[in-house]
Amino acid sequence: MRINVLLFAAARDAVDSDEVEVEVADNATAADVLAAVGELSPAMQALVPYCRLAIDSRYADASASVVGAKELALIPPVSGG
Amino acid sequence: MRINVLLFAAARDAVDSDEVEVEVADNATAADVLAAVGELSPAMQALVPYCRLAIDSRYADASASVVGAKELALIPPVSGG
Amino acid sequence: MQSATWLVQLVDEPINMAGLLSQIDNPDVGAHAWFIGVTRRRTAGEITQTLFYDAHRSMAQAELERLASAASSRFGLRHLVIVHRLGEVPIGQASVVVGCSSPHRAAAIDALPWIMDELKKNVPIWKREHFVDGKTEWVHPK
Amino acid sequence: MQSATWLVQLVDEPINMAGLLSQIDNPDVGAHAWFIGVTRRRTAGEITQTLFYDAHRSMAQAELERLASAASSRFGLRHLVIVHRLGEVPIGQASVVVGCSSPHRAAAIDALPWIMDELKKNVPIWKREHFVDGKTEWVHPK
Repeated sequence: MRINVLLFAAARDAVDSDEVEVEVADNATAADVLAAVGELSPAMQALVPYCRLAIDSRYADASASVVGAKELALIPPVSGG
Repeated sequence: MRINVLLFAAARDAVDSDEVEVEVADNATAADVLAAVGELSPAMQALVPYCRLAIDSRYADASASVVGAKELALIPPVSGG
Repeated sequence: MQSATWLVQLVDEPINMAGLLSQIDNPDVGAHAWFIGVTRRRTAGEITQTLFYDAHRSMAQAELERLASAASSRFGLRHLVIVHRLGEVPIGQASVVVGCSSPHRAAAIDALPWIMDELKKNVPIWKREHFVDGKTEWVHPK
Repeated sequence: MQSATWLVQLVDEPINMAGLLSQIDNPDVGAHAWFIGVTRRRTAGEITQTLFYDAHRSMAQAELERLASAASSRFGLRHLVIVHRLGEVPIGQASVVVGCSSPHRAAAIDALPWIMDELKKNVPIWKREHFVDGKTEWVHPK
């Protein structure tokens, strides 16, 4: 299946877009989505190991299924405050 | 010599006055003044062990001389904040 | 266990700190504590011109709500306010305000660094530093 | 070592907290922290009607100045404000406000409890509690 992933901060800059579409297996997990996003560019490949995936605005474990998710977001290391 | 000592809080209530006069030796120390104040009443005697003497708005050691002091104050346990 | 209330906001304008003060009033608290994070001119020898904050807004709001709930339970807070500003935050202005109240002093004061540590770990907000030499960079947490 | 400034006040009216906020502004600080001690209705099961604070004013001012100087050095504070109210302080109102600013977060937050502990040990101010049952008593420190 093809799914959209929201991008923020350095990840957005890496591909100059606030959203990307990636192809993953129909029973894909968060880890599968992170791997697919990493394939997009060398810069993204370097960044993804430091990122977490959020499913519907909650951090997801690597093994969490993304099937049925309304929103996926790649969350680079945060720096609020 | 006769000297005045300012009183506050429970010490003031103990003798119903904001100042007392006591008689001490001409070379009196802070400890001598505290002892003399303690003689004023049983309530004061009970309170003085918990008090500090301030000479000219600074806490004084027991052995500090009160000769030449402009102001002496009996400082019961404080409870600001 | 007394009930707690909290207020969590993401704002795009200067934070009105004076207007927040009474949000944590309560006759049964003895202590209010506030932390305000402000944009600083100097960072590790470099001169900052300004900062920008970006966020995943809906998720940041949700994470801050979870954090407010967790902090209120953990420290027994009566009221808690967390406001984070997004967009540009010029030097000397507040990017984040945390305020809380509790019956005794230690809980309110101890809650502040814990909340800030959690916020800096988990809330999807990102800071971009603009230096006077023209360089810009996303800030990496230590 | 950067120079520090502090403001110490004993006041007989409600403390204007909003008016104090900007006293600790500085382009080279990244953190402001405030503690506000307020009169609480309930103390160890008893209901407080109101509190009164008495002081040896000139000595309290001098002790607070010494405390402000010591805290500024110890924590590397850039600015520090300590205001204590005297006379009656009704429930929900502030008896004491401490605010400070520093380049980094830990110093400003850590300074608050240290300053409050020192204030409660050494500054000649006394609290008299008035309970709703008519009893009044000078508060004894633990």
